[in-house]
Amino acid sequence: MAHRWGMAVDLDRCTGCEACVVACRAENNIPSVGEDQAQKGRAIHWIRVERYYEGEFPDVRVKFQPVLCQQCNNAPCEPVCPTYASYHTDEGLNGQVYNRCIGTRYCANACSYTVRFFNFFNPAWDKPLHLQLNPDVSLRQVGIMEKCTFCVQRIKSAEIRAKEEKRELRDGEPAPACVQSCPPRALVFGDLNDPESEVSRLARSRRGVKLLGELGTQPNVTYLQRNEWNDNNT
Amino acid sequence: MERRDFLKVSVLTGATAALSGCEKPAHTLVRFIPEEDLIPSVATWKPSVCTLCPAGCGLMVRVLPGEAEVVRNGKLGTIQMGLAKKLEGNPNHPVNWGKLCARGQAGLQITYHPDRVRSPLKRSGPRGSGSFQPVTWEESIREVVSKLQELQSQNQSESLRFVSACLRGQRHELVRKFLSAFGAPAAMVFDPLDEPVLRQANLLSFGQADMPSFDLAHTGYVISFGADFLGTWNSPVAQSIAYGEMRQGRPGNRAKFVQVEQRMSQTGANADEWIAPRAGTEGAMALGLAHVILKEKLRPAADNKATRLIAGWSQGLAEYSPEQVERKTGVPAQRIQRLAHEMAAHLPAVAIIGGLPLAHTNGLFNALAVNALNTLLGSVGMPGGLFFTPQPPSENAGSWSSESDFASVLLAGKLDGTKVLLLHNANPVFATPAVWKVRETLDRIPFIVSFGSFVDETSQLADLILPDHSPLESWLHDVPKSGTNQAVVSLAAPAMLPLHDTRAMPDTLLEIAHQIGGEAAKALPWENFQEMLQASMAPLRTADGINPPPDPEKFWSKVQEQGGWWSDKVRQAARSAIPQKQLVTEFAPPQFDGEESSFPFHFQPYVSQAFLDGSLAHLPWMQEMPDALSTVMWGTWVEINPKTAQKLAIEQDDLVEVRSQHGKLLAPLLVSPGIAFDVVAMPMGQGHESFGRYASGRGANPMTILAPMQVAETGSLAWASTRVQVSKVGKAKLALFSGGLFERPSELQQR
Amino acid sequence: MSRVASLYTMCPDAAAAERTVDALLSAGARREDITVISSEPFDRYEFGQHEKSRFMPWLVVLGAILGGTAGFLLVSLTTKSYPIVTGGMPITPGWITGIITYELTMLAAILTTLLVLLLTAPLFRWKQEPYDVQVADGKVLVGINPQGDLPDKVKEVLKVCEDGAGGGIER
Amino acid sequence: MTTTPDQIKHDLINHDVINHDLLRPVGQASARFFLVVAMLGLVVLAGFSAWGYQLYSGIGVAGIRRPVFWGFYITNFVFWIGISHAGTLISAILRLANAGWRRPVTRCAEVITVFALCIGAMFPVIHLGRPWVAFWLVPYPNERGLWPNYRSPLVWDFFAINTYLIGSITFLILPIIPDFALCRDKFSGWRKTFYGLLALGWRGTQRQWHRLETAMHIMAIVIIPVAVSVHTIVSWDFAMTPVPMWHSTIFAPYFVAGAIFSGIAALIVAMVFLRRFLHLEEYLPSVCFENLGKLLLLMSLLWVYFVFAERLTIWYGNQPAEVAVLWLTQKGPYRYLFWIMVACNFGIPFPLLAIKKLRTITGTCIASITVVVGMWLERYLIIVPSLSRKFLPYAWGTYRPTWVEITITAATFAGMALLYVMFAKLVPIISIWELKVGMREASESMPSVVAVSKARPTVSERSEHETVGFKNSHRVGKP
Repeated sequence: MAHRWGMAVDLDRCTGCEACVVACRAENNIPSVGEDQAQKGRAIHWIRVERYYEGEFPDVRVKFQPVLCQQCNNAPCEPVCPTYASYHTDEGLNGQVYNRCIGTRYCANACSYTVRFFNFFNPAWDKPLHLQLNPDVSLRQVGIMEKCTFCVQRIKSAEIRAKEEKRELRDGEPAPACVQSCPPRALVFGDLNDPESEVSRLARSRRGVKLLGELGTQPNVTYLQRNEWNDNNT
Repeated sequence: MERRDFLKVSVLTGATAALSGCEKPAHTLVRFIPEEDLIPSVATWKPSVCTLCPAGCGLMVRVLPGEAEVVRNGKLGTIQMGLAKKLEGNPNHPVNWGKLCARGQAGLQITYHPDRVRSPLKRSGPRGSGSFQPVTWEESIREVVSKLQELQSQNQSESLRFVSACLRGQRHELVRKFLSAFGAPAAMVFDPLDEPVLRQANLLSFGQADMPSFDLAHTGYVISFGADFLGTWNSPVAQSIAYGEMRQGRPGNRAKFVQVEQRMSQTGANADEWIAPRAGTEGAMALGLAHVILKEKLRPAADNKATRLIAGWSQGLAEYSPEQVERKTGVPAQRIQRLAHEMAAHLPAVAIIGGLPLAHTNGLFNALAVNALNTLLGSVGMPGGLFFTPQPPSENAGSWSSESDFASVLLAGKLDGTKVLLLHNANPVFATPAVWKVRETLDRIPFIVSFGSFVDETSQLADLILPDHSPLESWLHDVPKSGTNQAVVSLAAPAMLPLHDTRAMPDTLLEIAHQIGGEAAKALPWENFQEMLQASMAPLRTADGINPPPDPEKFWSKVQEQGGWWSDKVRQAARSAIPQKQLVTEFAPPQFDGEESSFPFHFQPYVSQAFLDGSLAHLPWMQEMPDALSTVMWGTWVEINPKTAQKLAIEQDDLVEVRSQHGKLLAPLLVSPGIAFDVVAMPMGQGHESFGRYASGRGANPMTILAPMQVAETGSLAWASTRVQVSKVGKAKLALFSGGLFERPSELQQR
Repeated sequence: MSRVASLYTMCPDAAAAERTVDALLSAGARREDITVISSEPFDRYEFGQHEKSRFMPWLVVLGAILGGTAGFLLVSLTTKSYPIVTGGMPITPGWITGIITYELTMLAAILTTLLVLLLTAPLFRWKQEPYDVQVADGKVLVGINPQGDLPDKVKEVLKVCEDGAGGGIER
Repeated sequence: MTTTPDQIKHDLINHDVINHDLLRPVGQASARFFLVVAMLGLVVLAGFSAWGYQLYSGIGVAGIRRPVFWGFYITNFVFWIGISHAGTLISAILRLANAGWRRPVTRCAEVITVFALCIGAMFPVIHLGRPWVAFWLVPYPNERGLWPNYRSPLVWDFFAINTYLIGSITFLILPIIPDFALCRDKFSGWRKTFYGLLALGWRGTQRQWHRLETAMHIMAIVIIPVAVSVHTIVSWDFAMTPVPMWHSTIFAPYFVAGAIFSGIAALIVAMVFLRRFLHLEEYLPSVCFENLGKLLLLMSLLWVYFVFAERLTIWYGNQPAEVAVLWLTQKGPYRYLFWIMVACNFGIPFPLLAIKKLRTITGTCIASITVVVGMWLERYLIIVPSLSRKFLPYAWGTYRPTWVEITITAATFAGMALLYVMFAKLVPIISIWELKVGMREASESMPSVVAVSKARPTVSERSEHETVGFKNSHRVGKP
């Protein structure tokens, strides 16, 4: 049975520690754009931890919300691409084929979550920082749109390993870098087609909601809302 | 089989593809990745240890073959070697169980940093000019040795000084042995991340001069006084893992978390209830809670070392009735009542203190008060409470006490006689108040040797730089002091060959010792650090009580495989029986430098999520990581409440001058809802003069304007007790990653 | 005396041309042999009415239909001949096929119009007799291509219309 | 036939005058002309160098950023495509409606279309991240094993715009052929051969005339739906995406109306300049401006209607994301631009065009200029605010154009003017033969004894032709 990769994000566990953000940079050769470009809003973070304040001092609270590509089943970014650079993979991911991309940036406009990032210039790494680059992930040159891939290269290698060992993939075996690193285990990754997998279980949770679900994009990422503490919940 | 070979090939091609591309990615073969065509490479994973903060997490390093330009016996060339590609947590390590924080993962960039010191350097210009010329290891070591022998010949051994961040494990042993054998005073610790006040308090309260650990996973109620325990404090990864369990790990049982601080930290942002008392009154608030619990007999009255330290405890803390506490702290009496009841109703409950509350003049009292509260809650050494990490048999307990605090030595003027200063992994010039005049003091020292990998503000003053390997290139040994309830010894072999002409600091020290000869050579018989480590692990072979004990070679390789040794059975930490001076403390209002009239704001520097005390500001990943709350990248900022900003008629992106009695700094203004009206907060870490291309000349350093206030009893820097004034001087531009502050903005906020 | 290539006369205006043509016809000239050249269209005059094309629109419609079909095939067939992984997403839904088909229909219509005009006008025939630059001044040229010998009557007619001005017998 | 001679005389004079007046600009070039060309040329050159700089150093030198990935370039794209609706559409409608006053107008209009379209079509390429692979949009068998994604509105654009371009070029060229022939006959030397070639061997036989007119008729019918479809599809570039205030059904008609609106405005401006600098006062009579002015007024009202309908719906629907954008444009940082736009598209033009006394040539000209500005702002305000306020507030952003974008934008306006001036030098900007037809028909339709008396005898002579009867009634019935 084909996989359908999905993620569950437990907002009650997320502490806003940004471990996922750096894990993603390290895994996916995301270039650092520098201060000037960052000021222009051209920094690239495939996953970001959104921070929303609630209330005013002294009664302030904050909501942290990690946002990455939601890998929509009904993705607005896919149909608008004139060259099939953004396309739907058989495992339900919103794939992005970098060298099909001609840089219309249409997909980025269409994306309701603003999780697509554009290479405004050719990325450069001051030697020897380039030695860190991950050979599994291709570099993106100027004019190319890039985005979270659910670390498709990690999924792939897990699948190959499983095939060599002549077994099925274990639940949670392929884990994107962000999920692997997340200290409070706020991020859970797995196969939504397997009803027993942890991610399916969480996706069914009562706390589960889809980000901007009302838009009908049918994301494969489920957000578990934060609980409020009340005296008698023990 | 064929498949494997195929994969291996693809690794190499893949690697070279990426490498050749580094300069001009336009010319790289950008692989089509319809993921069906994707061929991942096969990596080897090697254990290592994270050395960036005192937590001491275990690492797994992803190593892939690649071509690197390296220097081998003086010649530059390209070789195929294993290259570290990514750092992840060691899944079996009892501190971080496979998880890793943002900073730990960025540690990878230290190894590949373009501005690393690539070979020994000798100062060629005047001090501080930063002009050095490369020299060979032989001559540089010979120079150090001659200098040291000179000292010995003039019996001035005690005028050799060694300053470093908190060292642990065999590195610490090595330094200690070296210094004592040489006849020099014990090493001085300079480590802004260290909490000497808390360790002192714990020594007094619990006879344990260590950082505490917390069993958050099983607790029912957490109240934290200023401790950023999910971000940067103590053992953040371990605490975050536990936090996740505390929130959602136990179906139907979600503990409450209350944070008490003046400026909302990343940790406070996760609290169910956030309370901002007056600065420096946290201890009073803790005792207020204790008062209620005692008065209403919500818990059996406790009477032990910890409580006896608090004046009036046995009388039920008459001084700390909610009303009196309200007057002291500004926290409503009913609220204190309520919290006390909640706490007692949701045991096990635990109180944590760290960071700013300890950095007031009454910091020790605050710590002792919280310790007492913990005792009253019965959380000490109990599941869901506070405990101390057991130490492995190989370690001599309380090794901290053998060091002296750099600050106290400095302020006591004991540094003046120093002839030779060895500098390792510490940057006091950067992270101390300007009024301490550390730069000037060091300038007076005739000969300074730095083991630094980067020419930072302090290494700039060095006459000789003997660059250390990067952690990934070195033998590592560490003994976590907190974050786990198992005795742990982390140990790792180098994950990759050195890129540059550098040497591990322990090996250099051994080399020096051997060349000096005499006592030093006798005290340090080992050929190299690896031998020393192997020897040090021997006692652990039998520690597990397995008999017959495993064969030494097997044990040694097993330890290396799993990244260290840890006893699977949970132990209680052994209390060290250190005689304590009797002291009884009561609440004394915190002292502040500067008149409230002219300096209306409390200045609260805080440990930055990205750079800690500034030791990571040179990593581009950290610079470009948006700070969780401010979402600022590549910069520093001054945080202030919107209402206060209105009063001062300043707004976001104004360049403001923050002035204390001891200096001023300029930084862009950030308006943040999560901060008290009378507080101005600022992250540490930026404002480096010299720390590689990514950090130098960027932002401002809050430490420079701090007043030389000291914490009572301990003498360490009270870095939260400076008052400042704020005024607009111009315009600036913050690189923010976020747009809106609020999820459902009202019409007004959209403008 | 070379043989007569074409005979024509310049008439001052359409009316005169009309009269000349009528005269020629009555003189027994064949309508197909008569050419009337003017610097503007005289669609209200009787001469040249037989040149009106009834078939042109139908050719265009035909072209449009062909174009539409081509468009439809372009979308529906070629996408199938380039099977792209789309994870089960439709490659070309009907609505979209409609859009492309529509555009190509229109394009074909335009091109056919152009083509038909160029071929049937006919254009691209340089050096054609008879012609006279006076046409540019608004005169109307009435000429005749003699098939074999012309009845003298015809020549007479042209002569009559000459009234001295211009006139090009035998060139 | 006593009347014949003066009839002839009048005819000749008429022709000479027209030919002379309208061929004059084609004939010689003054120093002022070269000066203008040089200045415009410089701006265009600057634009091209700016583009070169962008190609060399990357699209990043433009001001676009996350989340506002489309800025000036797409604004210009939509704007120029809109302008291009001036000609073809208007002249086609007028041709079908057989409005007499169209004759001097049509060519000016059609030229605008062709050039505006060329300029507009450049922008999708300019704004690409990797323009050098722009050809991947073309469906042709290729080694990439890829095919354009027909679901993408950009591919629809590709088809629509090319169709429209080919269509409008044809529509422009066909009626020029006879005028080329005229030039061929009127000029000498290299010009003669030059225009001779362009004339494609046009002689003016009755067959050619009839075929040409039929062809023009068909083109007029075909081009209208094409024009409509083009701006509809351009609007769908936006309406197809779930972006606040883009995802709207009103967009297609809204854009088409706006396009015609800006098109007419551009046309009026162009005509005013032609009239002024080529001294075509009597050939571009005020009636043209009068009538175009009325059209402009109509479109202005239509525009207000659309804007109101759109905004009211958003405001009433009150969905957070959409209202965020609404207030951003009306109360937020974009409010100035918004109200300037309203003033330019309605506030100023409405009185100028509604009040008869003000609907002079100057009046319509001023109104048109403001409209052109206003419509550019409209495109900008449709694109940028929506993108800067998408659904997740954390990802909100801003947009500031850089000098590169500004230069290129300026260059396109200069380029438009340049091409127009050059064209007016090479081709009679007013369709001479159509004008003649118009005048003749006018003179004929006057109760002129001459015409009638001239025709009568020939008719009476040959009553055997039944065509005559037809023709007869046709002509005599007119007065």
